[in-house]
Amino acid sequence: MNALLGVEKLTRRFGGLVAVNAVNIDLHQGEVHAVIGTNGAGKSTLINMLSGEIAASEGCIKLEGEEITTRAQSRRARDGVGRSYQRTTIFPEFSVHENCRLSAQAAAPKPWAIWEASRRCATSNAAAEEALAAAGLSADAQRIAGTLSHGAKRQLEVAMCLATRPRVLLLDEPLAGMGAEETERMLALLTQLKASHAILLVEHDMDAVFRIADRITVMVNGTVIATGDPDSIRNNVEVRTAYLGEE
Amino acid sequence: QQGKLKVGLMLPYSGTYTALGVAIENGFRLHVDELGGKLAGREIEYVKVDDESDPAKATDNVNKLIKRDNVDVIIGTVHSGVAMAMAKAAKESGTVLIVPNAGADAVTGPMCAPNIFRSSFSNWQPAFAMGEVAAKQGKKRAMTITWKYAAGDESVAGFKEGFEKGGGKVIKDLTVPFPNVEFQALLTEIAAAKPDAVYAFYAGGGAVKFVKDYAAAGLNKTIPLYGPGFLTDGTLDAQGDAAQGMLTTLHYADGLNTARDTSFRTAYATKFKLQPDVYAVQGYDAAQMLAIGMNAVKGDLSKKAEFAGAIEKAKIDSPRGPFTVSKSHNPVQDFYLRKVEGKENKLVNVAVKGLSDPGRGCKL
Amino acid sequence: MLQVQGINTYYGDSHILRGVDVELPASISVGLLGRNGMGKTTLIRTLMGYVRPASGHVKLDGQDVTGWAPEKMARRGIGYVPEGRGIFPNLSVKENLLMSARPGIDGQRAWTFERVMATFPRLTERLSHGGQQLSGGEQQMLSIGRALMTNPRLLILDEATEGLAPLIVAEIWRVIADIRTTGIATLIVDRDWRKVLAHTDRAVVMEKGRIVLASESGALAASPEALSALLGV
Amino acid sequence: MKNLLSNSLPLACALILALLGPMMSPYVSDFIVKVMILSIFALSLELLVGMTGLVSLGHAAFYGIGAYATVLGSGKEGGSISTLLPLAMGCAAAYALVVGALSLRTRGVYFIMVTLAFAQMAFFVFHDTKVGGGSDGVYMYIRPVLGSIDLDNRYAQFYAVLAALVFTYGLLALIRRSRFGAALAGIRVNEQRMRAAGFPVYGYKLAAFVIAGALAGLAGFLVASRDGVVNPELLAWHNSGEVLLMIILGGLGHLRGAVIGAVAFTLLKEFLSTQAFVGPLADHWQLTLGIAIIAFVALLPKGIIGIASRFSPRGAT
Amino acid sequence: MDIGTFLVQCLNAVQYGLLLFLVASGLTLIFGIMGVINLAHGSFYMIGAYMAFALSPLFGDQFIVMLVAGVVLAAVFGYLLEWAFFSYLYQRDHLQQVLMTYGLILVFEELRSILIGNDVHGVKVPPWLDGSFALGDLMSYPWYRLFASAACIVLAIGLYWVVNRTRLGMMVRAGASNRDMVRGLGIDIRRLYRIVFAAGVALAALAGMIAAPMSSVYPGMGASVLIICFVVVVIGGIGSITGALVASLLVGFVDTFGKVFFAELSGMGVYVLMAIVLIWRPEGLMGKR
Ligand SMILES: Nc1ncnc2c1ncn2[C@@H]1O[C@H](COP(=O)(O)OP(=O)(O)OP(=O)(O)O)[C@@H](O)[C@H]1O
Ligand SMILES: Nc1ncnc2c1ncn2[C@@H]1O[C@H](COP(=O)(O)OP(=O)(O)OP(=O)(O)O)[C@@H](O)[C@H]1O
Ligand SMILES: [Mg+2]
Ligand SMILES: [Mg+2]
Repeated sequence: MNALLGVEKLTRRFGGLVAVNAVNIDLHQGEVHAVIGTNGAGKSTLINMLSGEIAASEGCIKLEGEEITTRAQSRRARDGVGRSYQRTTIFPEFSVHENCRLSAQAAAPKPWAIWEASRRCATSNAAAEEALAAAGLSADAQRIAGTLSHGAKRQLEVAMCLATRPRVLLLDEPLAGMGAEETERMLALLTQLKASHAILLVEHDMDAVFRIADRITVMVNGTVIATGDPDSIRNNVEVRTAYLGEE
Repeated sequence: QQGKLKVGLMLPYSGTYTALGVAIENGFRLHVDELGGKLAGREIEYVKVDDESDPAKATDNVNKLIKRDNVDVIIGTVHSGVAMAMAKAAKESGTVLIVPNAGADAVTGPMCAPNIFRSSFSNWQPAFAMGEVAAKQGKKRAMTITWKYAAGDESVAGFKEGFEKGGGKVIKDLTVPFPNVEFQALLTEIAAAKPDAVYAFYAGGGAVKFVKDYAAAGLNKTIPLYGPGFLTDGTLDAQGDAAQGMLTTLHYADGLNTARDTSFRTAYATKFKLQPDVYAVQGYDAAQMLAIGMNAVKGDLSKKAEFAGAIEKAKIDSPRGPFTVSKSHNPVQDFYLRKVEGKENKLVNVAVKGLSDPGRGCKL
Repeated sequence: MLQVQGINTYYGDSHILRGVDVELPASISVGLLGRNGMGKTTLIRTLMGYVRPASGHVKLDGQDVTGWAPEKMARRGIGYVPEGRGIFPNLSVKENLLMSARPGIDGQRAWTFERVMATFPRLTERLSHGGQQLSGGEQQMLSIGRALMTNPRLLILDEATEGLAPLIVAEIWRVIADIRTTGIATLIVDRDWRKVLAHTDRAVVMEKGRIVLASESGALAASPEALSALLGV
Repeated sequence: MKNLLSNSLPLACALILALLGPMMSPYVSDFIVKVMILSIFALSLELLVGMTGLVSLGHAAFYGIGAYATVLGSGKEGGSISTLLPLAMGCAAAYALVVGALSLRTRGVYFIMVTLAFAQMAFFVFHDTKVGGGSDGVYMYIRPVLGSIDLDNRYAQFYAVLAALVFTYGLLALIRRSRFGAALAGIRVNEQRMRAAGFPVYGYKLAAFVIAGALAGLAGFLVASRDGVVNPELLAWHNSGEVLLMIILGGLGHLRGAVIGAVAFTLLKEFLSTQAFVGPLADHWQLTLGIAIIAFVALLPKGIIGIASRFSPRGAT
Repeated sequence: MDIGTFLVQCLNAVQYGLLLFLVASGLTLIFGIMGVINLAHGSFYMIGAYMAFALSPLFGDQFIVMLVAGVVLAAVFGYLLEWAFFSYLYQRDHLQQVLMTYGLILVFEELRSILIGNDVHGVKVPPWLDGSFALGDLMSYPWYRLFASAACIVLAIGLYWVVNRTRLGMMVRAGASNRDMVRGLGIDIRRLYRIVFAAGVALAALAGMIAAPMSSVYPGMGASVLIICFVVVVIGGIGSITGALVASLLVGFVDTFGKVFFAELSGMGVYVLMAIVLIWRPEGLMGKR
């Protein structure tokens, strides 16, 4: 099976610091690929490079075999690379529904058609509702996003990513801040989504990762120290000492 | 017969030129009061508008007077750009406009009109006089320095004309962006070029700073600084020692010692508890010109041609000395050479007698 | 030490806290549990003084401190690690820590810059980095370190382990345990209820702005029915 | 119902103005023309500040360029509206394109200052060189004409400006409710997320900037046609500042706020500096206007438009 | 231009740059660090200058004593001003500050006109600084200008130290990014800000007092320094004192040599500089983020 998103020797430096060091990763449809690693290992930086938020210092990113390393972030998003942020990045002044609708509208045709009302855009509304339902926020759709509780904002973060109908999902700690119930829902959602999406999951909740990841990559200080199926990672001595800690 | 005469005073009552606006108004009121508060039998009603010295708002402000208050006459203003907009509006509406200061050549040049007068000067005039004086003093090479704006350009051009006519040569024109007051760089240029004389055009705070900086740089000892009167008028108090001995030309001076001037000065000082200055004289003469025109038409301002004709023919008995107006309605007047002594611009002699602005571009 | 009595808090029109009573005795760890959006953070913000309750009282050492400004509360010995960290992005790591340093209410400086460094060695390598440039976890450490630098007698941790690697989380729980032994009271909100119950003396569960259960932590840990009913686990 | 009311209110105002037009004294109609032009100018800035979150302190440049283009383009024989209007808006838009393309790299206060810098450059071009008659400005010999519409006529002027205002307001209202406007609002609130969602943020901002520039050029065209003189002060930074003050005073984030702000600011100043209303205090209008503004800020956190929500039963938050 | 003149011009540039920094220093505190968009900065400068005018007859030769007295007065004034007009603005949209400070400008300007009048006034250079020293055969340089430069250097160092090296400075910067968090750490941000604001006002007034003997005092003098101060602070990078100093010097050079070489368009010089710097480095020369 061909990789939907492929990465070769991706590197990012911040001054002297090598935040991501020659990382190779392949994301396949039908698979949840978890990236775990110590704090500051470079996971978010990796997602930032994949989504185009920051430029790669070296290396190459391919979407369905086509090189997109220098493609603008917005363009990548329209090409199907969606992401969520580790730190909640919503539109606090807008309602929850509007948050998602706005995200969905990026893909709508003819953005300059100013005689069409934004509120009436049927496709975007549908996408927004679908995303909200998936993230379990339908009940809160009309609330102002800024007044949501922390956990609900995290849910919205994921919903906004889904609303853009991406093919590749880059999720940066989607479970952070969520309670037990919401965690369950999110895991169920990911399991359901993976059939049609390629998912990269950055997460520190190890129970969750080992439950749903099909493949795990472990990073430490910018470098990949191990890649493999959950079992092999769990038993990897290096990973245990560097990341999981002896329990 | 007719009702009150509505006089619109459009002058700066805020910002840098406030003091000038106040002096002009005082001068104007002084003469009106001397006439018993009436012109040609009509009582005066004043309407004041603060022009803020902002040309962008000039049309709106002058329209307040013309359209809202329906004034018969407008007196104003100090700032040339504002005066241009006023002249445009006055030309279109036909309202009588007397400019009591703004020196823009164009007001009595291309913008001239039968209903537009000036009681002050054109930028060209004092500058030209200074040019002649400098040439007569045997200076050969001069430099000019001014803010980069229309009034400065016009003044410098006038100086050049007078100076080069007398055989001198302006070797370089220096400019500072308006209203920047950092002059050191250009003073250094002057010191390096060593001209025989420097002609400077500044007013208000800029004039104070320039004259002080010029002295502080030690240049006043070696290179005489000339300028139109505005360089030292109303600023001597602030300039202090730095200005001592400077020569300037203007249509007014301290120590004229004519009966006309003395009585004006006493009256002004008693009434306003202030010493009059050239701006007060210009305001005063604006009132004189208006009175002459009004008397000629017996208070009926609709007789535009007669009104203008009377002023054109009149000899105006100004504290500065008598003057007439040219075809383009600018004063034809003596220019005095003055020297700073203490806190006064003392009369030295008459630099140019009966100097008339060429009124270039005026089709009257 | 700190008592909350009959607090009602509103955000605009929405009634968030509905008559909450909580007692936080000195040197005792209290765990605050509840699902998302039940009002845990609001309770903390109310007792810190960020939000003024519509009615009810907050008492510190018996004194009524309702409506006191947060800085006054902090100076009376309450350390706060907020949800979402609140790092100062324009200050370096070192400055973030130094600016908050103050002796405790007893005049002691048990927590010093060195001790924080020893606790979070990762920060040592990042001292001159701006707060903005840290990874999420690094920010979390910094936030805890910063609160400790104020030498509090009550430390409030609102989701302090969010985004931290398991190793660090373990470390933080160790630090919390440590703090507990030094007699600092703690109020802990965390999604890992097991850890919370293991590291606290008492537990309080909130639901829809009310305290629905308050008991010994051990007892609650031992009653799975209560847990699943209240927390959905 | 409420929606309908709020939508038809501006239209009703325009209609009333149109009906009253012929009955007004020259001064009143002149004053209203001035306020309407300022409203157009303010609305064009509202598109940037209120709708897109781009605070520009150089907006007067486009206004001034529009005005200069009108005067310089009309020549001695005068010109037609059909050429001068597109010329004015085009010149303003072209400069906005350049300025926007460069300055949109920066954000926040830096953006404020870069726009200021470009405006000052334009200012100095007109102030210090001869292209536009230098610091005293240039005047127009004959006002623009189109068929029987002669802007020299005060009624023609009045209705032309009213039409331009309605056009501007309508256009911006359309933009606001459209997807384009929603995107601008999103950019104002959270640019990062907009980019992540797939919006080419830079392009959107640039488009807004150019549209705002063109509309300011429209206001400039009108002011030049009305005054018949232009001078560099039209481009000066305090002019940019004043229009910014208007929209803040009126209340950011509402089209109505921009218009209300322009009206309120001009009226207030007119009122406080007119002897007939305030007597000798008129000499100190700066003082009274200053105090009034301070009072507004202290009492109306959301601008004048906020008064409505303040007195509505559950508005306060 | 020969080498001698060139060196003198460089001296002019540095000297002017330092003067600019002096005037902009207060703004660096209030705007750069506290983040308050303060259009009234020019008014504070003007108030200082007029204070020098009003106080100098009282203090006679005691110039330094006068400066100290003036600074204290200005600080008290700033403290009260913050309390009355700014304390409730921090939570609001930044643009509200624009409106408020604009109102203040109008009020100060008119009060000045009512209280002191509209004439241009000179302020005497203190006798022990009066006079010049020769510079080349024609030029001389006033001692007072050197004094002003020295004062500015001292100020720059002092300010840098306080803002970047002291806890006070850290707290202030922290407050600019997250007020609530600072409060939660036990710091009374309201008092702190009041003090810093007062310090900013005092600095502006100090600049005005030092500048007064050179520039004299006149209506509208505040407005003319306002923009250039913002330019300096922004080119330097908001919140950076070193940046502001470097920017001042840069502006000094551009202005000085602009006048000499591009007289026609020298007004644009600083703005071209600002545009280039910000397009090249969107966060200013030494700005973070
Ligand atoms: N803009 C930046 N400038 C300088 N250094 C940076 C920047 N962004 C991140 N870093 C550094 O790069 C390293 C990797 O950061 P990153 O955010 O990718 O970590 P992470 O793996 O996501 O960690 P966490 O699990 O804590 O979120 C960190 O050490 C961080 O300090
Ligand atoms: N500023 C606000 N305005 C209005 N409602 C708010 C505001 N902040 C929070 N709320 C609401 O108050 C309720 C309690 O929120 P709070 O943040 O206290 O929950 P929490 O228990 O801390 O949840 P979480 O575990 O997700 O952090 C939620 O329903 C939330 O939506
Ligand atoms: Mg991360
Ligand atoms: Mg919470």
